[in-house]
Amino acid sequence: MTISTSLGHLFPLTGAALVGLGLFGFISLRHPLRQLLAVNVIGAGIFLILGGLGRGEGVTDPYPQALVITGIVVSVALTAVGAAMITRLAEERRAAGTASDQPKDQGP
Amino acid sequence: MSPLDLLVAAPLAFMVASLVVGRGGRWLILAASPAMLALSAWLVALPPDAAHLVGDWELPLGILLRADGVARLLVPATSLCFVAVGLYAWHEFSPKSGRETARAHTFWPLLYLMWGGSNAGYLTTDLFNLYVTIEMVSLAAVAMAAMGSLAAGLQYFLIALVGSLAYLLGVALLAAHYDTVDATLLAIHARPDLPTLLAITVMTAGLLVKTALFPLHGWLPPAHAAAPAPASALLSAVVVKLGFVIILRLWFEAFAEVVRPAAMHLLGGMGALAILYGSIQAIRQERLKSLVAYSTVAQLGYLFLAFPLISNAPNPAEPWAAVLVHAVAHMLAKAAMFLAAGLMLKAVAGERISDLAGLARAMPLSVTAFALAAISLTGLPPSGGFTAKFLLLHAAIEQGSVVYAAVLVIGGLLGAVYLFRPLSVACSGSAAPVVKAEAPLRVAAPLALAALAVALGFAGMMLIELSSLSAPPAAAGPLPAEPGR
Amino acid sequence: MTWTDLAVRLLLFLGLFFYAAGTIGLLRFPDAASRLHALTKADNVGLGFVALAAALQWGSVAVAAKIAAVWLFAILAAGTSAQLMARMAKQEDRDGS
Amino acid sequence: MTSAFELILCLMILGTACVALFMRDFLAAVAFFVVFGNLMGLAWLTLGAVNVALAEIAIGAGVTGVLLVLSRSRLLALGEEISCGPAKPWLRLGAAAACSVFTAVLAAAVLSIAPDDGLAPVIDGLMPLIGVENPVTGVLLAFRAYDTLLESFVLLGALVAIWSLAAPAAWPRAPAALRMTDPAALNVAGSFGRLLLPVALVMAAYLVWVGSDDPGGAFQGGTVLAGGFLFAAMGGAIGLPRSDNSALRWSLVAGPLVFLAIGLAGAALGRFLAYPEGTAKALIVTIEYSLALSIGVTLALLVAGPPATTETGL
Repeated sequence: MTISTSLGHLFPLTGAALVGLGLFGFISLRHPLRQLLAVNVIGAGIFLILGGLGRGEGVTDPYPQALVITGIVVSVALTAVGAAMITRLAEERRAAGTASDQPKDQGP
Repeated sequence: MSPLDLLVAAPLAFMVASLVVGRGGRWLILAASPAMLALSAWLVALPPDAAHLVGDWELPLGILLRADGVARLLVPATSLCFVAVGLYAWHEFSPKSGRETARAHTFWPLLYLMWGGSNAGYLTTDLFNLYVTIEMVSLAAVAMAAMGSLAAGLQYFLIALVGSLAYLLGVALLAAHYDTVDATLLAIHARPDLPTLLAITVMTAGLLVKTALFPLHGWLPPAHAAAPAPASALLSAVVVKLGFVIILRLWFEAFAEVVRPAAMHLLGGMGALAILYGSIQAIRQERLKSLVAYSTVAQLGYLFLAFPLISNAPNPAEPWAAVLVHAVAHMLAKAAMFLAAGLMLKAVAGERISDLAGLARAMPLSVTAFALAAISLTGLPPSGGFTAKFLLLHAAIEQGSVVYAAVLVIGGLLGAVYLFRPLSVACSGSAAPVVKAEAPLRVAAPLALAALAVALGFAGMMLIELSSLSAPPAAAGPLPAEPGR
Repeated sequence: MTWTDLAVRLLLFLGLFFYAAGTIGLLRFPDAASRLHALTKADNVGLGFVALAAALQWGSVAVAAKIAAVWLFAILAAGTSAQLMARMAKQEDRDGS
Repeated sequence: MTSAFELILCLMILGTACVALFMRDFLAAVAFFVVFGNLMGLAWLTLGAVNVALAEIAIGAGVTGVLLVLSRSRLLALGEEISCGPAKPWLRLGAAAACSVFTAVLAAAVLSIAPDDGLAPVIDGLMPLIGVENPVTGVLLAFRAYDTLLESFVLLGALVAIWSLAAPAAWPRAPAALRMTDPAALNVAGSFGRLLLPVALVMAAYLVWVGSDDPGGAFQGGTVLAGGFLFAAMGGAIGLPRSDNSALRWSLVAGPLVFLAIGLAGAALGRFLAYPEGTAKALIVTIEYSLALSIGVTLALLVAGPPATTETGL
């Protein structure tokens, strides 16, 4: 592999590293808000792989660009839902805690 | 106009309408039900090769919509589930004593979003488009699961999120590698190289998490058991099927030439373990809805047990039909079972199986619905479940797969054990508990679904014909598969 | 190298100098108020020089106007956020002591 | 020269991602996440993908960053620590090993794919048919408009999902106010918000307008609009609407509805989401403007969260 080809892969490789890093964060971090941040890092990595591999002579293929924009919007929508669930759960725990001083567990 | 577009556009239009109408949103189901059932019937009646490009933009760039056998079976079944659930939920998700709750209001747009999303998923062949539809369905599913238990909903959300990202990673690799993400084109171009294999692996893993195949099922029982009955019905019947159908598309269409038999057996083995583990867990449950949720874990196993049977079969059309009939039968039966369980538990104001004592006398119709659904789930004749399991067993014996055959038989027996228990409790005792009469619509919805699940057995030939519209070519010879007559 | 090129380089160098000064201030100053002071003031000047360089490089009045608008809003945003952060820091000091 | 810049940029991206993930103080972690997003935007600029760079900086870094900061302060107000909480050491070690192997395989897979702009010629050939110049807009609103249509419903669905989380007593009130509690701070933020909102409106309209020929478009414009709304709300210049406000409902559904209606009109004339000859540009611009409005309102409310009983601000 020559230097020039490996540099052509620089961004997608960075994306791959971000995916791995984010995945490690998702597994090893306990707080859901941090896990949500980790998921966003994974997503950014995936987009960088997709976009970086669409790089041609001078311009980047508009097709992956459009897919990435769709992906970014979907991921912010999901992040917002996750953040709302996390805060609502904390509110419920707080309300339950003041009532019974026990964390709420609804598993079977 | 074509039902391929309208089956997606109509639910989305109803979603918009329910948001604009506000308080009266629930009434829209009365218009949506006949419209969607008619569109589903139109889809089934389309000529065999019906397909078109959205906006007439050619592949590899554009998006192809197609009415294959999978869509023709699953779209009508999905519509039936949504109609029944919608009519059942009509009372439950309505303004209470003049006050409207967030839940009663948002349930309806979420229902339509899920409806449009799953139809879009069954009809498209574009893998990135499928990613968007997965998110439509997951989003609605997570919100519905959170209506029961926020903690279980959050757990489901995070797992579903990683599952969709894994799928998206695979799509990104494929898009970069082949400059297309259309399943029909990938079927021609796919090569067994590292990016392709990695893409298939991560996509399958992500979808398996969402489909909750053992041992990735951990999130399912708490989320499905805690949700309100209509939401549980949709989660267990409809939502998990989309992931399964996409895996089916990937393994038997887009990458049929790439996937190795060993991988088929891996999935089959996971399916077998899911059947055994889910059934045993279901037997051990004390709460009715947890039992039904673990039964979903077990029943999903059958869908994947079929993978090696399809790929090894001299005539794959038979196990192929079996797996699709099973998906349809499970959809109807499981939705019916959750709805009936919801009625029964509400009547006794409890959640344990032991609370049901004597209920068969007090609410015979709901217990009948539960029993009919149980007949289909255990695979007793003449139900749809029987047709499916019989075909699978036949394929397993024909191929000499003793292990799979044994799992199929044992799974049926265990299913009978765990489903017989709540029924025997309901029929026990001499005194009937006094219960409040339910609205006729709420009683009729699960009964109709369960009756349909049983009646599917009589329509076996028609279903097999339909499924053959997308059966994989026979592994043994180049001849196109004939439906198993 | 033309005179424009030289001017652009000089302006970029000046801009970077101010940015570096702001960053060093952020790292070295002892309390929130002086850190903010270093950050917002020096960085805004730095941004101004870089913006000027960019406008010169482009050599079009329309682009220069857009760049000027960007700079203006960056200054406004920096000023507002610095105010808010300073108030927050003051609040925390009061709560802490 | 260029490659040295790219190398440094990539190293900084990885470094900021590490800090954002594992920093003990969550506020600092989010700050680094925003820096990370901006560096990602720079990477997209380097790749020549200006449309994506705009979206990444505005949505990926901006909106997501605000969301995380807001969630943090709400959790802190409820007395919940956002611990770094490292899991058990063996789990950490196992995860590190597994993720390293996975990253290596992924990197190998990525290296075996040759970067190319395979579909760019195809798209260039189709662009004259729709009369807009920006190829990314062409893909988003014509060639793959179906994706974008469904995506607009994902965004709408996300807001409905957030609403469904509202406590029973809170429906259908407004979300918890974003306005600052400190009067002096409110004054500062308010004057900036009042200035920014009209500018954001103009800016959003401009971004959508140029989006047909140059980088920009509905998503970028909508996000700028959302930013304007949010800042004005923090400064108390505007209040947050109740969820049953009918003007709000209409502005939420406007984009998806117009998109769907134009798609169905195409179906009536021939094909779903096909634009009749000569009308493509006008229809695309119509869709983009209505989408930008809906995206702006939806994003702002996604950040604001579910309807709440409390009136407390930040």
